[in-house]
Amino acid sequence: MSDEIERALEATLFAAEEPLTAEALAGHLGGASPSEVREGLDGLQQHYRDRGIHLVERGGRWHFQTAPDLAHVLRREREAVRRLSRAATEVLAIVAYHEPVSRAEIEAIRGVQTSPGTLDVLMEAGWVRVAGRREVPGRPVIYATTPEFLEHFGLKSRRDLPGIDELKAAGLLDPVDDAFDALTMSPEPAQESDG
Amino acid sequence: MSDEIERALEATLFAAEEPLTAEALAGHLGGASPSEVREGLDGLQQHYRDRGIHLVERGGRWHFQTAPDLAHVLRREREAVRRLSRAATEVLAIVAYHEPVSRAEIEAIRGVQTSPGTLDVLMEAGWVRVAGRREVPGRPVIYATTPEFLEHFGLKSRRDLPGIDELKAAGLLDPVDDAFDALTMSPEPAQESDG
Amino acid sequence: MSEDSLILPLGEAEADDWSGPASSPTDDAALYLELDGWEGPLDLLLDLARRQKVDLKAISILALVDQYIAYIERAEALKLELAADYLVMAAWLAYLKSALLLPRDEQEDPSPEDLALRLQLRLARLGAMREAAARLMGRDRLGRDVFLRGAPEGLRTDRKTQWQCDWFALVQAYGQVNARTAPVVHMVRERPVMTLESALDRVSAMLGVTLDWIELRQFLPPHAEPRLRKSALASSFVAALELARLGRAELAQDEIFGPLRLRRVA
Repeated sequence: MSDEIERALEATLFAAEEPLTAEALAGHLGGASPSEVREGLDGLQQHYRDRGIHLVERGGRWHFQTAPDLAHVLRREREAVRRLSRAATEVLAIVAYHEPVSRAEIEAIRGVQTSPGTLDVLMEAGWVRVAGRREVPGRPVIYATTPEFLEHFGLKSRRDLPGIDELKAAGLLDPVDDAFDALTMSPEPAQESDG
Repeated sequence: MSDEIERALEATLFAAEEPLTAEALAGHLGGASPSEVREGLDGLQQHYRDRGIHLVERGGRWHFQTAPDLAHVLRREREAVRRLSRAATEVLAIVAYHEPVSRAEIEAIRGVQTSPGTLDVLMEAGWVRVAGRREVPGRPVIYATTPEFLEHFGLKSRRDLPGIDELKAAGLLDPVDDAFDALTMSPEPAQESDG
Repeated sequence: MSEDSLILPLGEAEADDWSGPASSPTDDAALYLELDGWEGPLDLLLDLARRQKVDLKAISILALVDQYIAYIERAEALKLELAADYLVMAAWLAYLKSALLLPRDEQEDPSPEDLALRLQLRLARLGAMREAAARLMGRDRLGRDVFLRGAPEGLRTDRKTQWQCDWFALVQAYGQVNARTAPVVHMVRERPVMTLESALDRVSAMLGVTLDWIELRQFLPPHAEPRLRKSALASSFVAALELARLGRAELAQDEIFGPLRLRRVA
């Protein structure tokens, strides 16, 4: 680049902590006339038009900013894999088996309060969505599962979820039943571990 | 400009609050390979070579800064850079050219005691850090420079230190004892300890 | 020289900056200022060596010694307060000079030439670092000569969590919710027991038959199933204690855990 005024404008706008008017820029550049500054700014704007940064004027003040189409580059996403907590897994299961279901209903089924964050996590994971409101007093929000839920868990539809009798038959309820039997039958109590 | 990687690098380096390594840049650019990033950086550096701002590499990290010849345009409103005392500048130079180096070694070169405050000032400035201990009797602390030192003084790496190759070649970075032995060719090493 | 004021603000820098005695005239006032500015004998020696305007490798040590001693003498004449190490250096240099001038007969080890060489090497190293420092400070420095972006937009790193759960965990969780919240029915099974009342009746009745000692075990129903037997033993034992308390029976046991016997108190 040849133009010394353009170079000085470029450096000044780069280092400035806030947008600058053409007058302020002329002041920084010492001898430059307003028309020279204006010309220099036009030249710079032209130069940066297709680059990763743009020179823009807002309300008579000039500043550099990153090109709008590159916003995604400036926000970097870091993915961390985490296992769903036991509480969240239970809530997800209840939504899946009972949908659409309100928070109060979830809590009634679980027998414990559900922290607000739990449903947020499930929605962030993309497995649960808000499915409207129940038309009862208070109009509570109701929740349902998403197509991503079926996909993640390899289900063709919700009807693929095993019923409670099947669960028992498949021994999936055994941990609890075993513990119950152990407590009633054996001389020393077995310790249920439900970490 | 056509190259999308160059545009993305330009925007990222502009927006960054601190210098970035090529690896960090590759991370921001998602799919870009290290060699693509390296090429893009070279291209950008070339593009900005004669402009009012430059793309520079300091200790493996990249950032934009204003062109040195425009200092006069920018300096007036800048907060004055705090000036180091002569003692502190000498200690800094000794650390930079000899690193890692102990306080005793610094004092052997300067011929005077170094007040504890001198090294503290350099560490507070972020230019010198403790780099461990020398595994000799007394295990003295040893000092080295930081990436911020390279940034501040505009050095790509320690090999860019002014005159370091000549000093090395002239043996001026070797201890007096070694230089003395080399010059006098004495068969057994002199046993003077002036550390 | 005090090293307390290590960093000075730029504004007053020129006044405070040590500008080097080499350029100043060597009148008495200048001498005073200069001694204030030197950082020790080695520093002063280096400055004097520089004034010889030759490569540090080619300086004349003898000339240097003379210059140094002349400086110190003038400072003393002016009654300036000199730090002890300046005087020590002066004495050492005077010794070095005389040794260098003496005829070279069985000189001590180390020889004065070696000492002079070492001094020269030290001066060269200090001089090299002093120059390096000046060149370093003269570079285009960040925040003084070159500047970073004034208002960077900043980069953001968004943490996104990818949640993991599998079919088994889901279904098992549901099963456990059901099991946990299913209404619980407590069943107390009927069990054969001997109450304390019936044991009391039974034991007192049997005691009435004889005055001999009877082992507790003999009071138990002969063909009872094990669980009833256990209950009967416990009840009969308590009944025996109760009868003893009432003074209607006495108890005897020969050893710990031995058979417990009782008989009627006549």
